[in-house]
Amino acid sequence: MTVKWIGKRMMLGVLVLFIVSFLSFFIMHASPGSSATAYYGGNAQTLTAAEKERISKAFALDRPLPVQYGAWLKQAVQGNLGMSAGVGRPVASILGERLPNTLLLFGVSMFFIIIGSIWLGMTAGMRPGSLLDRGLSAFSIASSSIPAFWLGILFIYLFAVTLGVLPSSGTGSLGGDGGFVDKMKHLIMPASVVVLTHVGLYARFLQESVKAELGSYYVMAARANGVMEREIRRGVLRNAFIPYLNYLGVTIPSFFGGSVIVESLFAWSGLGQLLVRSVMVKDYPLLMGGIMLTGLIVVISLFVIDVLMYMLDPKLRKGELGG
Amino acid sequence: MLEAIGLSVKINGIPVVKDSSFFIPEGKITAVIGESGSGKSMTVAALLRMLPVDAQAYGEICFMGTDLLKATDEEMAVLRKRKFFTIFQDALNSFNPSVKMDRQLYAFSAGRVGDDQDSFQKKMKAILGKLNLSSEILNQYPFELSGGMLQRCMIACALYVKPALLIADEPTSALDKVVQKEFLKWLRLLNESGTTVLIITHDLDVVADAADEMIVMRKGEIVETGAVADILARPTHEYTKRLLDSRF
Amino acid sequence: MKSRKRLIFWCSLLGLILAMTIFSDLLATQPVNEMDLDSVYSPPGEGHLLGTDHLGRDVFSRLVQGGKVTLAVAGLSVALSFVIGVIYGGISGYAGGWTDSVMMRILEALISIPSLIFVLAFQAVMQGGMWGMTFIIGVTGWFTTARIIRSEFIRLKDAEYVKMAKMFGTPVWSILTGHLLRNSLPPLLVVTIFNLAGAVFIEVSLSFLGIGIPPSIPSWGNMLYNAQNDLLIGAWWIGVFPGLLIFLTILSINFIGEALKKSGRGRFHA
Amino acid sequence: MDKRKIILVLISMLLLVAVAGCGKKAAPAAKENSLIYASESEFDGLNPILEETNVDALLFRGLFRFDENNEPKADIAESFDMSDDKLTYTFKLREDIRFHDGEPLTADDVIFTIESVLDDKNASFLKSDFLEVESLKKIDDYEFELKLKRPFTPILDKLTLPILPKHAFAGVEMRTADFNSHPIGAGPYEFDRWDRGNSLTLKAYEHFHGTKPSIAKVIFKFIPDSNVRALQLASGEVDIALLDPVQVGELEKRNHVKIYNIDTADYRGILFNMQNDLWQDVRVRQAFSYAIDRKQIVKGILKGFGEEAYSPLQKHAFHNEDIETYSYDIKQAGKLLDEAGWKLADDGFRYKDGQKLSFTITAPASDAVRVNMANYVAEGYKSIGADVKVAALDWSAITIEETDAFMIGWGSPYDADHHTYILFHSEESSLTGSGYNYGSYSNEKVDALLEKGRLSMDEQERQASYMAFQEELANDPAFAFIAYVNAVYGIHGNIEGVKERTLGHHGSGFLWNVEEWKWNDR
Repeated sequence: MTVKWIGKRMMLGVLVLFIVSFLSFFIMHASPGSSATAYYGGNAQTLTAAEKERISKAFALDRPLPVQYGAWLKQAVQGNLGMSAGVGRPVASILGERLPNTLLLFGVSMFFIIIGSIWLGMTAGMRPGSLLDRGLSAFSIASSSIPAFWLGILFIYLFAVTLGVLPSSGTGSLGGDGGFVDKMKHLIMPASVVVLTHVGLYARFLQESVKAELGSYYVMAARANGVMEREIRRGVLRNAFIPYLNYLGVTIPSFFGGSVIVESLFAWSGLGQLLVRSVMVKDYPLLMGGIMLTGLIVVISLFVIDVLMYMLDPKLRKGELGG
Repeated sequence: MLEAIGLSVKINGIPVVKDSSFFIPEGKITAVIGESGSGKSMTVAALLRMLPVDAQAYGEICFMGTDLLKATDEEMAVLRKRKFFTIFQDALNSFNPSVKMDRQLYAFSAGRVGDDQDSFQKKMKAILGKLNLSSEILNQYPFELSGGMLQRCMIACALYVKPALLIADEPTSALDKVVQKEFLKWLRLLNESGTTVLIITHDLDVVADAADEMIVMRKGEIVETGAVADILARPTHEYTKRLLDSRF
Repeated sequence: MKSRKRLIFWCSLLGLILAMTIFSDLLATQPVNEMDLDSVYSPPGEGHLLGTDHLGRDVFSRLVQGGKVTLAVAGLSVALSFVIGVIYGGISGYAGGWTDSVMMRILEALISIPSLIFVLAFQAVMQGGMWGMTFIIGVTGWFTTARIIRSEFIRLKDAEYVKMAKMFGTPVWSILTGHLLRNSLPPLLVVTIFNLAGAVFIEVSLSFLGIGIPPSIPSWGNMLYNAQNDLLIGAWWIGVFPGLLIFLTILSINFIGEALKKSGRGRFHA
Repeated sequence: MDKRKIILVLISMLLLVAVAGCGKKAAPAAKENSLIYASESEFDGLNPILEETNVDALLFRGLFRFDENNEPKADIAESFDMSDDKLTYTFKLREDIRFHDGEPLTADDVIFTIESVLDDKNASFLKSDFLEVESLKKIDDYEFELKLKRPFTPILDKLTLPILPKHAFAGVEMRTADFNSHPIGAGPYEFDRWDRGNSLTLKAYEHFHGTKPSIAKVIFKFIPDSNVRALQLASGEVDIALLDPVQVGELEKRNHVKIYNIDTADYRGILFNMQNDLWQDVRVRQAFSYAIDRKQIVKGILKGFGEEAYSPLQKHAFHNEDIETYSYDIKQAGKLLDEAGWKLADDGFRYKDGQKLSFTITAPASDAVRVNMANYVAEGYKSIGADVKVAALDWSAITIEETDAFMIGWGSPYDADHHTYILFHSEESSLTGSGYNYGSYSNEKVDALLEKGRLSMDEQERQASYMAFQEELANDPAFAFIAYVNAVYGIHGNIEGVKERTLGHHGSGFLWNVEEWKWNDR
């Protein structure tokens, strides 16, 4: 049962990646213009004829688009995403350099969002009518209505320009040989912007699902029979957590999309910044690779969330919902 | 054992139970009958002190010397834990869907009395056996069991704790006839072991089958009270008569 | 009662912003692109209500005109995604069976891709103007709409009155629009309203990054493109006003959406 | 009202946490003896004959080197002799010079470098500088002979050419050599580390033949956004940054920043791409030159840090004041367009043969000044009935040869030949040659005058050629010159030793004597 379930989820992940690659490939190559130059673009001069020949052959550049896609797919599966047109190095190695930074920002902000929203959401949901309960939904709507980049600009102005306590941008300062503390200092602002603009949303969702659970039938039955409040809460939280996780899964893609903007604003040298840049310079191989990697990260995150839900929700485990 | 004097319940100012007085004798099975909307469920909610937030109860409900409407939350909690046991209509939803039965049954029974796991396992398995339930259900989740089985689990808990007053709100309406009969049998068994039972129903068969005393409610008012045999034989109120007629 | 009052408040705030942008031609004190290098970076005050920017353009005039662009792009793209979503979700929900499951698998996959990624892919190719942007936001924003429509259609398909209509031989077309679509409107409205907020977000974000609407067209996002620079120079008014207006717009849209969601609760299965 | 308070409290709590959390960590790091330069762009490679970067001056040295007055002075060359016919030069090299890898710098290296520049396979942008070289002959390890085809005075200027180590290219093609990312030179700083996308670190070269550098490391941090550069200068994350004029006022208020407002030969103008038929008629180009309000641009966009431009040699000794300066004249512009057949229609735009007078000015998005100029000019062109759009694109997305018009920036403080021949000579078209004539500008008279200017040995004669060249260029404009832009650098106030000189385009050359700089507190 379990193996089958995991297999099914993985298949979905593969399907997602396939659709992503298919769509973005055709979107990008539908435009007129030589796709050959798109593969080595600015490096045309530095590449030898033999190298050009090799690239052209590997990616079937002289063949019709569907064949090219097939060739690209075949290369991509083998880890060869082509050469970046702008930077002139293999796409895979550029992505590899950027990945840790993105994962760091993504991981740290996700961590604080989850911790923060669980704490806020539970506390508020468990105390209906309290100040926190009433305030949270307003805070949530307000904070999620602020464009992240605008908050970021204000932060930079406040903390970097006026107070001078934090570095304005970048991934690490120079000469400070990029130690851990230094990196964290650079991480504070982008991560806080991401956390502040998202934590309310998730907290509110949890709060509402806790409230919905508290109003449910089994809670009434348990209360009427004097079951200990602690025991009731345990059950409520567990149940409220399942839709919360689901929501997390549903919103991870847009959350990830949002971090693109934050990365660019803070010159955080991660995937998001890379994606924006490759759009500007029309570096298709790099953009394509970046999109695929982003898709992969999202797919993996969704898989992790699915597994968590699977562990938490016995109905899913017992196959009641049919997957 | 329990007496309501001039009990009224208002929801947002609109009365749903009007100035009702009734008495539940100790050691008997008393049935409250009425169609939906008659106020019977609100009456139960009032005496459990579990009214919805926008509802308000007035009057007096005396249970073993305390006025339930004036009792503190702590006193009420103690009463619910020590003296009452309540079975609700929807057995399927009376249990937390994502917690295994043994944990939940423990909370509903041994947890109230203060027994440890060992004695719970021993005693509960015995009771389940009596109720024709396999002890394997302890390792299952509520959604894996049928409504009848779950209702029997509730009875099992009641049998375990032997409460002073058992309140059953439409316990059989979701069950088919055969299971219903079975359920009422266990109810009587419980009554014989000394528990006063208050059963709320819209089904006259249930009343005739199980109850000693009955209270007929209609549109928030009590229209008739008395021994089941008396009322069934000689209904005085128009509504009761109609109720009896529709039975056949 | 209280919530009703709140709804009216947010609706009138949004209405005010809308009116301001619709009548921008009347309100604007200067042509949007009129540059006056004699008064670069003048602070809010006389002559220029909200000051001027780095080319001496009037911030207030650009703000109201820019709002028109931003809201038009957002509004039209949401209309587009509404249409696509309704068609896709409608077919999937009404057809059911095999078609439905294939379409849903695809939709599920699409939903799990950050839509910003698609916007970027499109933008790399098109780098179009206002209409291009509208198109891009529209074609990448219909996923939730489709999902809602599908679940509503599935729910309503088996409703008594639909069965009746079928029995009486009402044409499919009229069942679809008259019964199914009309009855799916409340949840659809809610999701569309949230989509609107999302579309504003995407426009301002992309334009802020410099890959959205061409800089010569004033939009709220474009006005913020230089804001970081201006803030550093001390010209706070250039960044603060458009930002504030974006915030208020999205805020009121969100509050209205929340209120509608609450009033239709139980029917909303998003 | 309650809610608002809660939100306020929540937000301020979060902010407090954020501030408290970082307050401790934000303590200033130990001051290192390094210099961080906010570089406007990253380089593709560091081979100085393939690409010009502002790192060249640090990594490499040539036979000659420009001094404070932009005059070439002997550097690696110890002495030289010139034959009477001015065709043969004999150079003696210093014998104590070693490349960063320890190998001695010999005549072989010099000859190799010049030959590489001339080798078409390498497509060096410097090729036109050495076209007059007839032959190179090694006499011994530290002496060689250079023969010219014709007398060519600027040759000493050209020999500021950075010298490459021959041994580093043994058996490899120069275009793809590893050298390009791990350069070896004989300059005051040697290559240390290149963190692609972030920074390039150079460290002091202890065996440098000139003044030993005092600052241990020079780091080029790639920050394309001028705003970020200014921010980081303000916050102390970088030590030197080229500023946009509008940023100066605010940064001057910072105590630790010293502002250098340096005169440059760096002009901005609109390049007319002659590939576009629109520009074939000279009257159209003249009209668009007239319709630029340069005074306002200098005042509003440059904030006074610059001056109006009309000639590429305006900052040069051979500067010609009597040419057409195209001072702002809408009427004249309109008249010229009328004559050229572009008639004003009812919609306020001009048409000719049913075609609208319309084109796009492309500008690099990262250069705010150019974008602002383009926007301002484009808006102003409406008044003469032209529909002009602005495309602000990333540098790497720009192919100048494919634009209608480009917001160009050029200029050289050195010999008059520098940045004129390579820009305006028809053989230097970037389409057919390796020069910088991006607009394929072609004018026989200009070609002849430029050739004469570069070959003539007589100073007077040269001056006359360049004066005439300026006049001809003004009458048949390749660019609509807009303004010379001062290089305004913000530098950390504790740096000493900065020597100002007229700088080249993009303020390049500011670091020319960096080995003499030092921190007075480190």
